[in-house]
Amino acid sequence: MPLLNHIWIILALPLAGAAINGLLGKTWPKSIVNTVAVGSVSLAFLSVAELVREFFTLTPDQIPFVGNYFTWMTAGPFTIDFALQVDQLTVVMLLVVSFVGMLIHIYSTGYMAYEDGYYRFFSYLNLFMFFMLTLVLGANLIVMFVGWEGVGLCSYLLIGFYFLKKSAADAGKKAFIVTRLGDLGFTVGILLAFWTFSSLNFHDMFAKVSAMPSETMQHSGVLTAICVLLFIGAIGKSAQLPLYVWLPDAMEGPTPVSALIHAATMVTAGVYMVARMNPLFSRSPLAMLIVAIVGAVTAFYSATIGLVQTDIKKVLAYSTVSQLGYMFLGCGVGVYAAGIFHLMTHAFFKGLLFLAAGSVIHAVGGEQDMRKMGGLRKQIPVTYWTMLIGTLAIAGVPGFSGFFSKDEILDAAGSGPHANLTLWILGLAGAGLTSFYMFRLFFLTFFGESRYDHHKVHPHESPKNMTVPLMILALLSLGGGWVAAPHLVGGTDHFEAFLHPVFAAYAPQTAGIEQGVSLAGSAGESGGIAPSPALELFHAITGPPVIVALAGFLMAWWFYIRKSEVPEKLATSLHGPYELLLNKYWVDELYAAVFVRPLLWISTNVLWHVVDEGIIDGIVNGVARVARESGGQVRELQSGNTRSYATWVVVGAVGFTVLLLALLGMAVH
Amino acid sequence: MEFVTQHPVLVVSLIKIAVLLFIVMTALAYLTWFERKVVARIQSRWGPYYVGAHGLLQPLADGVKFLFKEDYTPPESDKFAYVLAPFLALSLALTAIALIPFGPPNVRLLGQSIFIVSNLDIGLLFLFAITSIGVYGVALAGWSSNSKYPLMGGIRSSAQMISYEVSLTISVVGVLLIAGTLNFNELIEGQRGYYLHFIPRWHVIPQIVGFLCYITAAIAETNRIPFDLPEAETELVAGFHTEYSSFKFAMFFMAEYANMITVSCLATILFFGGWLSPFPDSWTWQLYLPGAGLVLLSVYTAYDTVANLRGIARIQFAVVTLLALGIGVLCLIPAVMPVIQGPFWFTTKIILFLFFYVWTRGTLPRFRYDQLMSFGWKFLLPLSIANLVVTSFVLILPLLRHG
Amino acid sequence: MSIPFLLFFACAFISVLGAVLLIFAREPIHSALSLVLVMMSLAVLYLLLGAEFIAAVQIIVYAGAIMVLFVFVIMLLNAGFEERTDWSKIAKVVGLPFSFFLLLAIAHMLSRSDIGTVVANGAGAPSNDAVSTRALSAALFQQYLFPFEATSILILIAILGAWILGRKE
Amino acid sequence: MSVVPISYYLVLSAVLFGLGAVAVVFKRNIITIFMAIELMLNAVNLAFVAFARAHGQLDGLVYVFFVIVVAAAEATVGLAIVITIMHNRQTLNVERVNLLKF
Repeated sequence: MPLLNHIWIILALPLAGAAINGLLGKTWPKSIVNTVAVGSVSLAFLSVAELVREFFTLTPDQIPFVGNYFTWMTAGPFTIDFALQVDQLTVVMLLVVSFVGMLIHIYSTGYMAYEDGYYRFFSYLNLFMFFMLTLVLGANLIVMFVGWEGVGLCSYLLIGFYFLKKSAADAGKKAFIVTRLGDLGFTVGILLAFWTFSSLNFHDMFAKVSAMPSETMQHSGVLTAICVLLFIGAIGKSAQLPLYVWLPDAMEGPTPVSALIHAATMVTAGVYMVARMNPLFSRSPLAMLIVAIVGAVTAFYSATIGLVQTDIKKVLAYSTVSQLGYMFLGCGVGVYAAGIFHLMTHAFFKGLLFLAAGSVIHAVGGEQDMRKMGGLRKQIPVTYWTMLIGTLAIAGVPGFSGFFSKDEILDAAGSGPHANLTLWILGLAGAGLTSFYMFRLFFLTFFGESRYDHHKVHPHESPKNMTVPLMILALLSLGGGWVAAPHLVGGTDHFEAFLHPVFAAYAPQTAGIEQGVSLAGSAGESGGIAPSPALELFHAITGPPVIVALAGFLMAWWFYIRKSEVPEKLATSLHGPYELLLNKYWVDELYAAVFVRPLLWISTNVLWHVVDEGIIDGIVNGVARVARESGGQVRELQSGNTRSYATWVVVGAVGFTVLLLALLGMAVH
Repeated sequence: MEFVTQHPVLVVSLIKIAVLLFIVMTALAYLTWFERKVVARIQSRWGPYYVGAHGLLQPLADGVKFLFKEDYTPPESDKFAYVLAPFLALSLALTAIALIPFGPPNVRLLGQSIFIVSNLDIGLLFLFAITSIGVYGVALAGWSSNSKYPLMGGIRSSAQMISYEVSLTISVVGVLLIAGTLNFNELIEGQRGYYLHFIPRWHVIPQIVGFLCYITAAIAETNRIPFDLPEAETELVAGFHTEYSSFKFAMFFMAEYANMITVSCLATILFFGGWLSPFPDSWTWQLYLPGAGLVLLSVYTAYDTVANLRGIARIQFAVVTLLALGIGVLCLIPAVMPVIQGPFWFTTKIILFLFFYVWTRGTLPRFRYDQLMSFGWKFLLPLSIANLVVTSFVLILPLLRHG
Repeated sequence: MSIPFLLFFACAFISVLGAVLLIFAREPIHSALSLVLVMMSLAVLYLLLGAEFIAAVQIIVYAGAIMVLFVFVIMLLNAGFEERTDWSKIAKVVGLPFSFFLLLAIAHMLSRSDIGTVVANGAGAPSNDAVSTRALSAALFQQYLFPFEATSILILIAILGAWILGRKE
Repeated sequence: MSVVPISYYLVLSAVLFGLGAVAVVFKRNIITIFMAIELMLNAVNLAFVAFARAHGQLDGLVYVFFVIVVAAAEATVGLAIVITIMHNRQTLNVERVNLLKF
């Protein structure tokens, strides 16, 4: 199996593309830059495909397949190899990342066509691909961490791509710093993990942890601590409460970036990490609960904010946050597979939505405010239809990919082994809100009378290289979920079955049993009461999620198509809540007041004026001053008066003579 | 008195020194007479004539004159150095003479060799030492007078002395290499013997170049014409002793002549076999030479007395005649004859050298200062060094041949 | 009191006197003369110690050449009275006591060093005959040949240095 | 004829050396200071000769010889320097030749 023995090639390709474009691309015409960038990513995708093909030829005992390339660092017992591993989870992630990445590269060639720093953009983008793949392929926490930080870097670079715009630069910094807070927890988690398992290879860690006797482990605080710390990293990276604030601002970046990094791939790294670390998490109920709570609350919370946003990308950003919340909720309630499943579908439809939004923005000449759009469905049909599919998918309309994944998560939250009513309700409400604000966005954008300036803006359909990816993603959003379809009729969920080894391998016995029960559960109970598949299907498509989604759709239709003056009324009547939402609960202001300003004050008045100027400079200058003063004193000896020198010589002679006398005296006596 | 018995050496030495001093002083006095007479002859003049017969009492008169002149010390002068300088000059000059052996050491009286005051192992070195000190006299005199010309003279003379002392010393080293000793007696004994049974083995023959260098350097060393820049009348009035008068001046004068005698003695000892006779011992008649010479002298003076002289001069010269005759007869006593040989030949050679000195003075013009210096450094010194090198090479040739 | 003792004390007195004069004389010439005095007496002491050659060299080189050079330079520069500036505080305060202490310390050390005592007791008293110049020359030209040549080169260099310094720019 | 103890010579040399040091410290005239240094050298020479005498060895005398030679060389250069100083600064007072400082 040629490629499995050379997994690194997958990493090398985008890296090479980044290097070539970054170093040489400045003077090249766009065509060559395109060839390099898109070509490298496409090759990466192809090799991923080949890899997957080879992967399926592996026997189960060969999985996970680890390629160990060289010993990276060694310090006493601490050795880190640059090792890459492939298992089912990796495969899924690889496919998603490389494929969506490729599509978005292609899309970018059109979207960025008239931007400066074209080569720079693609160099960054390729670099991001490299790091993201590293993150996914890493066989130990350190390699993973490298990818983790690398994508952070690229996200910073790409958010601040228009660095001449202050808001963009600030957004970039904000993203970097906020993420860094999470990474702090992540780092500490890694150290703690090493301290605990004396190894950072997933293999060894999982082996050790599963070797632990379960009863001690149930209450092992260390394990919980590790999980919580790692999860903090995930919170930062995946923009969960309370560290989500950077993601909306990240929309300052070019839309393809938002699609790729802040919707499809990077922000899902946290989810991937939690899923990857499932053996640890599943052994720490507390951590699981925390993950679930954070996920659910975030899902609902950011959905509420999304209700009133007017910037099309902001809306999508908040919806991303809430969707990520769903993923964590899934992981938190123990159905990692569902989480990953939603991750995949979300990658499809959210990528689609972002790209479509980008297409819309492109059409209306860079305008992002939905209140200045409307009635665009005639002008940009392709975008219209694809966005419709995306909206339906995210809203969870049966048959669309979003429906299957979200349904599984809510199902597990409601009736799973770690079921929790509150979380379920939150999730459900979030789902309703999601469909509401998504349709609000949809209606505001494409229906009603056009509110943009007809003299300036002449909406036009995007070029092929933008629309084609839209269509492909639309197809995926449409059919991406059907792998899980049989589950609805009591069959097996192929996706979950595919991923099952990853999560079952090290699953705690008890949990494993429960999970098995739950897996068979749905079928079992259904078999108990009403064994007819049709009834199952009916139950599924008329389940609470679908209901609330429908409600959201109707409300949106009522507000924005039927009586489009209602929202203003509501805004005035419910002024307080409206303001609250419009200003995103004043969280940014809160953080500014609680963290940023005090930090600034301390930095300025303590660290700068006292520590730096007072102590550090003081020490340095003090040393210099001491040297100068003493020198000034000592140099007086250099009086230039020969007689003084002679005197010194005499003094020295006396000293030696006395010394000699003393020695003589000693010698004599 | 018992001190004397305790230290016979000391006593005898003191006596010898006293005698030597007397003789030398007289010699100095009459050296001036001699010089003036000879120069006068060269310049076809009479020279001193009226004070005593043939001016024989002229030195005495001069001495008296010097003694009774006012001894004037310039008020601005540095008293100490001003007084010290002439004493230094004279005493050093006389001290040098004390090292000279006037005769063979084996001639003894009371167990003490009579012709030799001090017989040092390194007599020659000491002679040089003392002559080298001699510079101070001149330099101090010139400086202490606190006046232009003397200062110039002093500087000139010290520079000149330093310069020529070098070549003087080096020119002698050749002889030392041959003789392999620094002791005067051994030096002289080393020259005993004859080439071809009649040519004396004097060092002058192999060291002719060294001799020429030596004699030139010696003349310069003693500030004699043609190297008498320090007291060049036409340039510096009287050089370093311009401000001196009366007896101090006389002391400088005597010091100069004493130095002349010293270098002549040195030349005699080093190059002309000291008190050795130029004739082979087989020629026994040479024993009669001293007495015979004096007798002949007395005959001449007798004739002169009777023929030319009148009045007081005639009486004086008669006395001279008697003295010469008496000493001559004394020298003819067989017991005395061998004893007198050494001093006789030594004195003869010295007189010849002194004549040479006077001769040059009478005939040669004075150098210019820069000529003097360049001659000393650029010609004389290289020449003497070359002489030294050649000599030493010749001396080690046999060693080289025999490995 | 035998003659050597008399001679020694005479010369010692003269030399110390000369040294003191060197210090107190204000005319450089006087200092020079007093130094010559010291050298002379030292030469005599060398004779007493039986080092005739060294004594001669002392007089010829030191008194006859070096000091003459000094005097010559003094005359050339017409160096008058030494001006008694007193700008070096340390020299005034520390110099004198320390110098004298040095004097005493060295004297003490040398006198109490075993060599001095040994000879004073007459034990191992040195032979009285003078060191033959021949032996000295042998030592100089065989054992110490290289240092000898080195010194000759040193002198050559010194001459060159003097020439460089003294020539007119 | 009794021998003068070597220690006498040594003490004398020490005294002369000390006086030389005093002179070096207390004279202002460069030439005089030079002479004081020569004086110290002489004192050392005396000690050398005395030791040579005491040990009945020649080395001390050879050292003295070398010391004298080196002193000659030193005097040559030193006096040339003195002359240069005089030409350039018209003074022989070391305390006036004090530009090389601080």
